[in-house]
Amino acid sequence: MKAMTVRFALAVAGAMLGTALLAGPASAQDTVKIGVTQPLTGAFAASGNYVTEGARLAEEEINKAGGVLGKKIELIVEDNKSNPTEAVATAEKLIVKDKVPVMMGAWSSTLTLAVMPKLEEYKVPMLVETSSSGKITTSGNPYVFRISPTSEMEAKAFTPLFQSLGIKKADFLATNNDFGLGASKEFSEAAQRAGVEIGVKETMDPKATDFSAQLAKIKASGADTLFVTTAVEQITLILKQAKDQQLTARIITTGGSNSPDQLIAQAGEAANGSFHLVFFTPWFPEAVKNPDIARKFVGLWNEKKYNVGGLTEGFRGWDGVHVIFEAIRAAGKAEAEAITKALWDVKVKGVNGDIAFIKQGPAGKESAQNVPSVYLVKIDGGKVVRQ
Amino acid sequence: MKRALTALWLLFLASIPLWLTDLYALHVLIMTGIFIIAAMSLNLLLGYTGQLSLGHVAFFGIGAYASSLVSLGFEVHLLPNWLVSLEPKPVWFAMLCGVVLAGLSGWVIGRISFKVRGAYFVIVTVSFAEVVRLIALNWVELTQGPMALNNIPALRLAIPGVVELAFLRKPANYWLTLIVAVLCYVLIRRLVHSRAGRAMVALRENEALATSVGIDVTHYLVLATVVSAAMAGAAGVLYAHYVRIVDPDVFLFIYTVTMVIMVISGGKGTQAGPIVGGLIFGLLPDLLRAAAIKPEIQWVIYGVLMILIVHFLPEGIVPAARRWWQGRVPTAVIP
Amino acid sequence: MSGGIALVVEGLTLRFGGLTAVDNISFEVREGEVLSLIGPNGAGKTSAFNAITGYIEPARGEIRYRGARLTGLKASAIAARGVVRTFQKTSIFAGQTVHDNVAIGRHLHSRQRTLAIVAGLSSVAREEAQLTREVGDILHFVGLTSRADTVAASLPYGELRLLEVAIALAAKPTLLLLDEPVSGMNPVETASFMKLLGAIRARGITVLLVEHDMKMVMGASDRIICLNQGRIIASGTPDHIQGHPEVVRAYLGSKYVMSSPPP
Amino acid sequence: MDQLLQHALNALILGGTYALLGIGLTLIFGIMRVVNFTHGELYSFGAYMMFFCVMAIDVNFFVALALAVLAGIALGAILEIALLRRLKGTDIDTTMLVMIGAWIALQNLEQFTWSGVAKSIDTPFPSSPLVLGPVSVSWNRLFVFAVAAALIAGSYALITLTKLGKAMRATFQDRETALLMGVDIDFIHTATFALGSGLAAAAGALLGPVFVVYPTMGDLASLKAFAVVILGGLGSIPGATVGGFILAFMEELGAAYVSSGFRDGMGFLLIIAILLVRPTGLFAQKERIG
Repeated sequence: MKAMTVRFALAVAGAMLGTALLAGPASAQDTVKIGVTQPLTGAFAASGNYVTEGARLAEEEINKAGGVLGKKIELIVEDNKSNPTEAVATAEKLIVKDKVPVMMGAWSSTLTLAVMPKLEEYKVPMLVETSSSGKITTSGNPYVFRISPTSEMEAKAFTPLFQSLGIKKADFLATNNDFGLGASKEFSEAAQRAGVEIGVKETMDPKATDFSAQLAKIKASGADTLFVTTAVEQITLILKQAKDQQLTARIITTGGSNSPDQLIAQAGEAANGSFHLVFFTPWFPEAVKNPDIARKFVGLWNEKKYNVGGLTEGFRGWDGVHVIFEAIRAAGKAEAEAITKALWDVKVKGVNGDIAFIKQGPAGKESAQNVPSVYLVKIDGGKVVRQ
Repeated sequence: MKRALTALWLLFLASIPLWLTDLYALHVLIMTGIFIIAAMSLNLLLGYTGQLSLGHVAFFGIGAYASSLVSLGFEVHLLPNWLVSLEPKPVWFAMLCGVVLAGLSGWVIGRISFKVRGAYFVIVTVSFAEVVRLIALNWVELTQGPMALNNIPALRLAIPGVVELAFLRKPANYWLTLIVAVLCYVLIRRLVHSRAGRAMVALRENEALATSVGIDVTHYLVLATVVSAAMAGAAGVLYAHYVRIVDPDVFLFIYTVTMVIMVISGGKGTQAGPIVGGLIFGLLPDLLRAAAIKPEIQWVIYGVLMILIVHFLPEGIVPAARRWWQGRVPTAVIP
Repeated sequence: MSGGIALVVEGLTLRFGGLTAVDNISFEVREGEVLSLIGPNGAGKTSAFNAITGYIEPARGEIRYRGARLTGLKASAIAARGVVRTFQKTSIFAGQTVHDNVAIGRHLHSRQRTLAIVAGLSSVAREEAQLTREVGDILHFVGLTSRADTVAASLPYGELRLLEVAIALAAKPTLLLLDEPVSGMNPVETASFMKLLGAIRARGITVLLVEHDMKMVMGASDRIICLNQGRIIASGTPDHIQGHPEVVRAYLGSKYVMSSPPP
Repeated sequence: MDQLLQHALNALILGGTYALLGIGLTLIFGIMRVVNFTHGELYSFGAYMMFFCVMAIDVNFFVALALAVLAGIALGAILEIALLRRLKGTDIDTTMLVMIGAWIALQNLEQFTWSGVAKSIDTPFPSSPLVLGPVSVSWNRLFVFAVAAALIAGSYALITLTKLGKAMRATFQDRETALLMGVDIDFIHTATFALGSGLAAAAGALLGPVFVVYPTMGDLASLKAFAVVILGGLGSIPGATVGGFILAFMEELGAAYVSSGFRDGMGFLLIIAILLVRPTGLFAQKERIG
């Protein structure tokens, strides 16, 4: 027993030593680090990878032009595995171990909400590039800077279309998280205000692949329009399965994670006739506010032979890194506090439009929200057309 | 001599936050400690009673969710007109609730599932964990579903007007985890060196014979499950108030597997086994990450190691090392 | 109590699927005696054992021990009433030491409560110390003292069978059921086992024995009951059974029937 | 009514694939006493083989299907020979742990090879569905159902009619006696595991094009297969077939009329309920103790 304890102590001491080594020597600060947490694997993997590719393009472009503060910028990308607890772990790692002064992430609303307490704990700002839940900017976290629209903004932008599209009765199918449930709530309220009858509101697990039960139920409700909010993988399957079940209702997807190009490629004919709310229209860059920047971004994207379907996601990574870059330049130093302050005053010409922040949330602890542009497109004959 | 060594050893463990300045390494140690507690609890079932429970993570998750919900408060419609609500309670009380509720669910599961053995028992326990995960995922009103429970408060202990301790920083959380781990270790040690522990081992080795000398099978299996579930719950409680976010993925099968690997590799049915296994498989992911190995490959290494251990070290590291040591230094072994 | 009725088996019937293994048998075991159940393979001896000790549920019939019903009780509860058995196939706690094997057998006779164990009360430690002494006594009684720290699985066969008896004795039985305790033993081992049986008996423990070794049965039993195909075909003293034609026919096999005179 | 009909049709089609998954698992358990945690990995392996053949090297859809099944059979045989053969005779827990290790390794190898991004597979089927009055079903799913039914019938014929099947059944009934009768147990085990794996790969190759292919797709498939097997009783092919359809109907109707969120939970609730009432499943032929 005695000898046991000794051996055991030795074993543990060895393991401890390993941990100590793991800390490693502190690397010299020869770059300006930007922490990125994105879902590179799991349910939202496709979108997370596109956003990361967009961000990498921006990194390359900025460094070619000389970087910032005389140093190159360096993206440190961590995979949050589409899971909120992992998202927290990546934030912890980026802030504590890599000592990044600013972050970008974390793609979905759930992931972003999970990370937010860490931002407050360590006083590090995060640029939120994709999430749409209202809670993110209304919960009183002064380290949140969001460039994507809230579901509420989207629903408001959509309101006039209820009448012009002739919507009488609407069903809702949303993924079971902040993103989906938030959009489902905002759009159904907007629809009600516009005098549209509400049919069924169905949800699905973010990992589900078979929606036949939900679709059969939706078909039975007899509505003329179905609002779908989820990531592009599930939209693809929903379009295909809706066609299999001869669902005649018009399908409109919200949330901007819908990549019409990918839908055309993967859902084929089933994608025809569907409508999509997007925040960037690479098919007709002239339609956006800053067509030059949009063309440049599309050019660089195609140069890398990245998937064309990823453009509508990738632009967020690009815009996000550019906003952060401007803030670091304005702050004059790579420190969290200075960057937080500088972010409030940045004005950036982005792919989505002109980016600047307004205050949202409880007084004294406001979060920053950009007012982005929203576009509705339709897929017709295997092509994206302006609406 | 032995006492002095143990004290020295504990002192060393307790001193780590004082000299380890790398907060990330401390974070890894805390998470490892939490998983070691879970592995020790699984070992009580798997190692001592011989029941392979592959739903152990359910108790971990129930502890985490219960404690989080009691400390955050909730409002739930059980029926359309029947609203049940709970005001936020102090964290220490929530933690106790978490442990007790995990223990209670252990009692229920023990009662139900010991009707079946072998493959059926394994599948019942897997199913139980999966059902609990689906409840956590879909009972959005209570658990926030996939949105996760956020902003879980950290433990605060206060004697009003005298002293207040807030477990916000890593060293405090490390010590808390260490204290709970030592408590669990002592508890298991007492249990296995007693009448109850002998009864559990007897059931593992020869159930019919154990019954013939008057050992009540169900009683001791349920006792082991309750204690084991409560300890796993305690690990979950520590996790919830340290990480301060809980989502339905805490119920994922892979966490049960991690605990099983820790127990099997270290040596099931030995007290040091889950600790050695827990340290190896708790620290390994970060050592591999530091070596810039992709996460997928880390997991491949995990899986292959597991196969190799079962093939070549079926009893685990601790018993094998003990035998090796006995072969070398025959005088040092018998107390 | 010597001489009174200890165990009563009344109308015991056991069925497995469509097969009736034991068919309406009744017998009694008296306090302090050694009663043997004999009969050819498949006669239902071990099944009767299993029913008495609660391992299988009888289809019909009742079993009483010292006036209390055993039928319907769990096996562990039957052991708690002093009725303890051994197994036909060697049955030990293989991975534990000989000492620990016997300590497990002592289960019913320590009073540690779970809460006391968890709280680490000193009464628990005292009891553990006493337990070690008691285990030593039992090992001495069966002659395994020198093997106390050996892992049970590595014992030679004869000692394994002694260990089984030691485990059962640790449970302080008042009625001990031995299922073929000397099968596989050599004559020397069997002889010493018979001595042990005498010593057990001297402690006032009633013994119900199932055995094939006729020398052992005839030498050790007060009374014998012979079963065939689930029914009692004869009972009485060893002398009575030895010459009983039914027994000779059923048990000893056809070659004895051929040479024996017609009934 | 129309809605109910559509649900029933959906469940029928789904049930075929569940049964296919369950049969492979139940064979392996019944004959080898191995709780096969790699079953779901063979399922996703089949799907990825399909993706690789059709999308990467441009093989004909139907040829690819056959190739995927053959690859599954081969992988199953390799796993059995490399991992299980030397563990024969050890307890059920040990083999289970080895299978869990293999499951983790295989799944992450897949993730490493193909990345976590979901893949879709083109099919040669017409994109407009087959319409039967008020209900409709895609040609692809109909094809899946037909092939699944054929494979189930084929497996049943193999077990009941062929010499190999007889040897398998003998091993299932009583391993020792089978050994005495001159059955090559090693070969039977390899054949069983390969066959079970081939069926899982077939299910994956069939469903991959219907849904999408991603590395963790096997986990849910594994759990469903367990549910099916428990429902039908470990070791029973007719049991697994019926179990597959029961599970599919429970899920579809549960999702439609109770809550779509608990769709995947139905199976587990059913498992627990059934084990409480009838611990050996609905159709168990025989359960050995131990």
